[in-house]
Amino acid sequence: MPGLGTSFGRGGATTAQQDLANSDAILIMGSSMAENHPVGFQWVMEARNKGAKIIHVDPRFTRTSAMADIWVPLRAGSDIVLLGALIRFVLENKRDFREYVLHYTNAPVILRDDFQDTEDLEGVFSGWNEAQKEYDFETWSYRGAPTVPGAKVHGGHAKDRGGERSRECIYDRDLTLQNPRCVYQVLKRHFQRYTPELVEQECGIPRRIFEELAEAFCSASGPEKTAAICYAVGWTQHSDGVQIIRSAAILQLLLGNIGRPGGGILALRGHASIQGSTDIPTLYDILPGYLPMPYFDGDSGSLEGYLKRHTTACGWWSNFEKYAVSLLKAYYGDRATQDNDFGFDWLPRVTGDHSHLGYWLEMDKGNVEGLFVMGQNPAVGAPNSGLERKALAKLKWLVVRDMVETETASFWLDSPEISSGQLRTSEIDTEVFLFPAAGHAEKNGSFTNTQRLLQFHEIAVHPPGDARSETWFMYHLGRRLKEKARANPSPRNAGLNALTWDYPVEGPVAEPDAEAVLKEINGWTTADRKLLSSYRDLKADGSTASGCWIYTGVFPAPNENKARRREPKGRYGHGWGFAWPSDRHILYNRASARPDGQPWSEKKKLVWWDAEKNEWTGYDVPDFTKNKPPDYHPPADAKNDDALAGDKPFIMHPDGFGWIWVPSGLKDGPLPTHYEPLETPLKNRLYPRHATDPGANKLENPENPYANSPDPRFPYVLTTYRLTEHHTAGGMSRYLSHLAELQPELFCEISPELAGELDIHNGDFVTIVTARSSIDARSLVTARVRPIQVDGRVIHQVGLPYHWGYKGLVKGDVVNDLIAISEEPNVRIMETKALLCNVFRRENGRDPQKYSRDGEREIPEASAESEAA
Amino acid sequence: MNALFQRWPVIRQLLHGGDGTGPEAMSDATKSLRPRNSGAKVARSICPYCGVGCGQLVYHQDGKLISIEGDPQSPISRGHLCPKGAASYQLLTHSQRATKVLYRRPRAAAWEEIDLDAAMDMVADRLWESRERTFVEAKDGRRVMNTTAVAHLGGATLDNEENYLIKKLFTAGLGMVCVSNQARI
Amino acid sequence: MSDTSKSGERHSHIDEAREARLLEIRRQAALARLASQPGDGADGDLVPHASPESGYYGRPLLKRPQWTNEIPLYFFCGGAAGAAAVIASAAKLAGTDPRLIRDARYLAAIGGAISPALLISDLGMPSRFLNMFRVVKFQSPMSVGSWTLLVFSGSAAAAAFLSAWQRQPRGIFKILQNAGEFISTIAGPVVSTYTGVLLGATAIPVWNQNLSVLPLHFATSGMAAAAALLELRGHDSRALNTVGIITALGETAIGASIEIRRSPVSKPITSGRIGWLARAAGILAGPVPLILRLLASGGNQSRNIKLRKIAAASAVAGSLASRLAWTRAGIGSAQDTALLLNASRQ
Amino acid sequence: MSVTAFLTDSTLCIGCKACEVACKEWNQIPGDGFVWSGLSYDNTGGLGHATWRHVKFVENGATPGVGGNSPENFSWGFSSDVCKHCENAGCLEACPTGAIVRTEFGGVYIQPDVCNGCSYCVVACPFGVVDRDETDGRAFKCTFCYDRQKEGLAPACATACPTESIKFGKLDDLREAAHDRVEELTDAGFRDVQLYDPIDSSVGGIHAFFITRGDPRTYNLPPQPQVPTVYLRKGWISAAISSGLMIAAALVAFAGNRKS
Repeated sequence: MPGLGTSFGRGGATTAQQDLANSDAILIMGSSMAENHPVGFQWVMEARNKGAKIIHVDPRFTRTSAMADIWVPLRAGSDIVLLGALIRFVLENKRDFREYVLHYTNAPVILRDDFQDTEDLEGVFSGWNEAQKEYDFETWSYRGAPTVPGAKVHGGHAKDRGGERSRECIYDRDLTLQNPRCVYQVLKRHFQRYTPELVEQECGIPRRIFEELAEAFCSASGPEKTAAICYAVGWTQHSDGVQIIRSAAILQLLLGNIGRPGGGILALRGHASIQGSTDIPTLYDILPGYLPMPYFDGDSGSLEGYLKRHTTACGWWSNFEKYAVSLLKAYYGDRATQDNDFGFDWLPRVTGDHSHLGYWLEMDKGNVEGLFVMGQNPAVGAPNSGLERKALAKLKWLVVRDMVETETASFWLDSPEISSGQLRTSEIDTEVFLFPAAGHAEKNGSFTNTQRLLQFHEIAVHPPGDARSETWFMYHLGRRLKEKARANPSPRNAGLNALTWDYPVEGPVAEPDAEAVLKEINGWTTADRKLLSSYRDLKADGSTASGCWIYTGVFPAPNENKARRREPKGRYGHGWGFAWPSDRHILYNRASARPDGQPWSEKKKLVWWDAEKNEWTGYDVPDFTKNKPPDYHPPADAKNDDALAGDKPFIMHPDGFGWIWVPSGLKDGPLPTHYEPLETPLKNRLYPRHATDPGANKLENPENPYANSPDPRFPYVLTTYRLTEHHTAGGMSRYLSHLAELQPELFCEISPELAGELDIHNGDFVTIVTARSSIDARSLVTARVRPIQVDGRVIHQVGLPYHWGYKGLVKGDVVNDLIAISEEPNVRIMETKALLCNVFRRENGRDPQKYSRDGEREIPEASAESEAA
Repeated sequence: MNALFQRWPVIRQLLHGGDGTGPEAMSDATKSLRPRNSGAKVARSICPYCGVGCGQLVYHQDGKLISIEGDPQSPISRGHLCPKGAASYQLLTHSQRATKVLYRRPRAAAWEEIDLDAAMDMVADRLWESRERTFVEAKDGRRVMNTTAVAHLGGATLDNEENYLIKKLFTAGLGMVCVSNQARI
Repeated sequence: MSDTSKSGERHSHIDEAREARLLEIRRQAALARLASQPGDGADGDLVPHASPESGYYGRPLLKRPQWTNEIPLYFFCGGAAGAAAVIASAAKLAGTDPRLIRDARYLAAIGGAISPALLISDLGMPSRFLNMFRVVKFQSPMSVGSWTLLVFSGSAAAAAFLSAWQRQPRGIFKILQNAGEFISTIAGPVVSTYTGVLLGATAIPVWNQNLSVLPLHFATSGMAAAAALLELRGHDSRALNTVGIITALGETAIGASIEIRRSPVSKPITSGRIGWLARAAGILAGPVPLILRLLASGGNQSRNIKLRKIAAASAVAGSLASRLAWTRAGIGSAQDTALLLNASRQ
Repeated sequence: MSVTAFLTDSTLCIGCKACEVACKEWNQIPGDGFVWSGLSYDNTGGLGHATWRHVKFVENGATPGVGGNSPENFSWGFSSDVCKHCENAGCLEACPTGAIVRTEFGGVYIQPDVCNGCSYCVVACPFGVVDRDETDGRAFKCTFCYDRQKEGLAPACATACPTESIKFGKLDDLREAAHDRVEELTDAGFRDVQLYDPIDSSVGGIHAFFITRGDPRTYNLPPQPQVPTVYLRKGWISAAISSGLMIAAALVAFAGNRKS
């Protein structure tokens, strides 16, 4: 979560869904919240009924727009232009929450003189290495902050992305904000060209509407008011997704909307435990609690180097060692000792891009032997899924665990590649296992929801037949492997032999006790297994173990599983589940009080300093050291949290500030910059020489080709999205009659104008073609999709929901076949929200003979038409 | 006999009046009608679909699911569910659910059912062999200790405990670094 | 909220040029037959419009009658049977040919026996036909009809059976026979006419608009059919011929009135295939037999008999066809959403 | 037992169809077929034997800067339809078997163990709600979750509705609430808001009323629904006269033709 992580310190939504009810304005952008999070949307409706302005920015008029006061259609992929212009609007019109900005953000901090902006270097910041395609970000540091040469940003999800080259706790500030090198001035200059005119030209948003939007949002911010921003994958699935979120973070910091009731940035997750699966990651680049994985290069040769590199001098991450060692103790138990660096050397090193997209291309080259797929369906849900399916055929063996026979499990039997003859069942050597999985009511366990809330779900009935939980599968697989390792104590098996795997099992199928696992995650003292109630109790000497330090406190006593609590109390329902960290629902809530500790306003009070009790108190658990007074000033030699003054709410950051400027930790710049999508119909009028995000990886190859920008063969902008009635790749919806009947067929939304040009009637079968592939869909011709007028041209946009596949009660072509495998620099996510396509009307209904993706025959004439438009 | 006679609504009409639209026309089944989940056991659960995290009440009796509805106590969902959440009962009970381990041999054109334990042994063997074959302990003198030839995908739909065991066994135990899921930003 | 409306005014003239252009393209699309016909679902251009005039994409507001052809057939049988009972008793009073009386009773009895069979076979759950007698509901024509039919079938059967069993029944049998004859004569007309109310007292416009005509129509065509069937059975009686003439006159009048009082509501019975079926039925039941019977008053007996037989056949066909037409008309009528939404306005 | 009702407030409906699904899940209704209609996002078409709650989608042009919640423009309307549980219910009166009854909560309930599928209720409903399942044979419609109400539970649809656009409660309270809500919205500038509750028609008001934006007819809600019983009197009089005429005609015919 680098977008939120670098800006505020933690990679999680800063607020809670219920808190939206306290907002005076809500900007929903990069999300159709009413459609994809309907129950969460009830809080937006509540705010609306209280008079809050609801603003929805989306290329299409969706069910969310239908509930909004203002709908702002924009060209897909132009988000940073709009957000940058909002930032400029705030700065030019002095609408920023000055006292908040001065004390709680790094806006006054002075930057180095040798830093150069994208405005100076035509689209890149200083430090760009064209040959290596990466930044040396030394010049991004604060002035006077010593730096450690030679280190390297790895990007990714880790707490700091390997970025501590500078010591951000050392800085000079100019509280007048006049110094031309202070962040505030640099920011102002960086966005000077992001004018309403530019918005009109690039986003296609008329000036009046932009001004109304800006006015509505800014006038709902300040001491008496707060505004919130909600986003989802409509922002993240861009080649500059992290920077879009950064823009929102900057805007919210300038307006003083972070850490305050009704403010914040709410990242809306699409799965029950998306947040959980990054907190306790099944990701390659981090360990639980956002601790970075050891890297082959850099300083991960030894525990010492690893700790030295990631431990900050001040701020919360100065406790890094405690969390790292406690994790190793949780993993390797008694065999992890001071002498063997707590088994650090047993951990594998990251030697490259092992993300889904990265290793899948290796798989395509035949470099992967075996694959486990659990509760995911890449044959439908992953970009360029045609390539993904073909890569599956190169495996020696494949294990799929799901509640149904997914497209992934049966790629060898009835995938489009089989019917088209690109693959032959009789030639696919892959051994495939399909294990039936248990459903949520058939096992104990906890989900972490979109607002970092751990909620336990109890078993109601046993799963049918041989269906089992992943807990069961992993435990019993591990048992077998540990037996093999015991028989063969070679160095490579040392870690496996040391691995603690003694979970109690119960019942006829020997189901491991999920709560026992949660206790290990929570952590205990290694001596007497006493459960810990706070990560403050974690030690670096091996006397404590904790599987995920941010979750410590969820299971403080043998019979006290807080994720299982069901007694909500107070404004945020404390007593229902457990919000990490330490049951704090609104993060950085120290910022809801003035520097002197008193609320900004009675209306917006949340957490404040109680002078009598000498502690922070309020409606939420203070996200701050409880007894650190507001006027505390650290002595010169202070370390870690004590080095942060009493008015520094962003305690994870070494300087305690909210980061308008990110000195380290991002691979593509300290400030967001508008880059075009990897496929775009327009030139980048701001930075012609660096049109797209310099750090983005196109992974271009014959199997994963791109259109030119612009490309007469692919004149229209394609954007993909979800429907309320279905769930992602469909494994949990297309097999259910009650859901399948509600959206039984793949359709594509096009405007009446485009339909007119292409002579397409509502309901016609159309073929959508991209540089990768082509699919068929029914056309839904609707005025909810509008051509965008940018740069004096009309840009047509085409919308496609992506839920269908070749299994289930309702079938349809796989939309993700159209998407390119590409990687955003920081988190390696693909770009699904803005690419180029062409559309044709099927003459006689569905035609099995697809348009070839490079079929020159029909494509040019179609583009001729669109030029005429 | 008389009782039987009494149960004929026409007689009730004659005796007690009524135009045939009220209680006199109700059958015994109607009179004794009760909600399906009446008196059933209930488990506190959480919706498995999106990230909102709605509370669910899962009603069950004698090891059978009876119904699933929203948990009115939840401070997030206040008892409401969206269409997907509302379909949770069908999600768990629909006929297309996989309940047996299916195995496809190399080049085979069809699934075959196999025994769960046997399947577990087979998977353990495959995993072990692939790891043995492809494990790298060191590269130019520096520690590597990983295999990039066995990969994992998935997790955002799983429980925290499950993700923990996956990362612990696969990465910390076996040295698998290719571990990934849906989650990104 | 006030500022929203203010901003609304601001919107009203935002980039008019583009708005105008979009509207123009939509207008063009409309002209180019891509215009959305309400209810044409997935083959218009735009998603079709829902409007107060067309309703929700012109989707049916009412559910179409789900009756199968057994129902019109039952209307015919029941109607003829009921009328036959009347004819039988009238004939008995007039002391005419006992064979005619007996056949009329048989006709009533047979009709009274077939009718329930037809009704039951139309039920979604025939096994539950007895539930028809769970309650008595005077507000439900279907309930009243079921009970009446029960009474009629029973009495008609008794009357016919006894008249067949004993030439000159005595004692208890005599009483039973008279009772049966009397009851069936009273219930008969109800059976013939209530079906008009059954159709009329529904939400289907074309039916409830013709509420007062339907019972009369079903009465006349029932009489016509009964008389005609007896004639075809070989009874060449002046009385039956007179009935034929009277009913033919009636049917002609009714048919004419429907043709004259055309209205949007009666469209389903006056236009389209059903319209023609109804028209044909009217002609077969009215003018045709009327003319034939008048022609049959000439000298040549055998020719007259032949003509009257043809007239009879025509009347039967007409009676059957009109029942079919009326039930079918209900289907079209239920689909006419625009009419229901707007007609009911006035 | 107090009389209960639905208030479906379309101005709060987000068109998510949770009501449709929750209803089907609770009442264990089979699927309604997989047909894509092309009518906006509505693929279940309307109420029927297998759809007891149904969300209608009405599209209008969308204008930049104006969301569906603005008084100026109502761009995408959603309205969840359901059996109206009429005060004077056509189906209830028409049912010959007494399968349809008025419950103690004022709802109209089809007893599945009694209905014999005569389908007379189908043509008796002025809202086109009741529908006979041709495979099963019986007629079905919303039960108002009679089973749930018996234990004080709210109907499944109202329980699920994420935005509480479907309200369930005492008839009188809700009717009042409905009028207040319409007033509130009108004051807020939403001049096109209307309450659909044909209380002055022969139906005599309904137990499931609707707040819509724009003309309710757009959502197939008839302005003047008639309960068919209003036709009975006229009908029976005509039937009596016709019967008399039959007898008269017969007597005349035979009286004029005595012969032995």
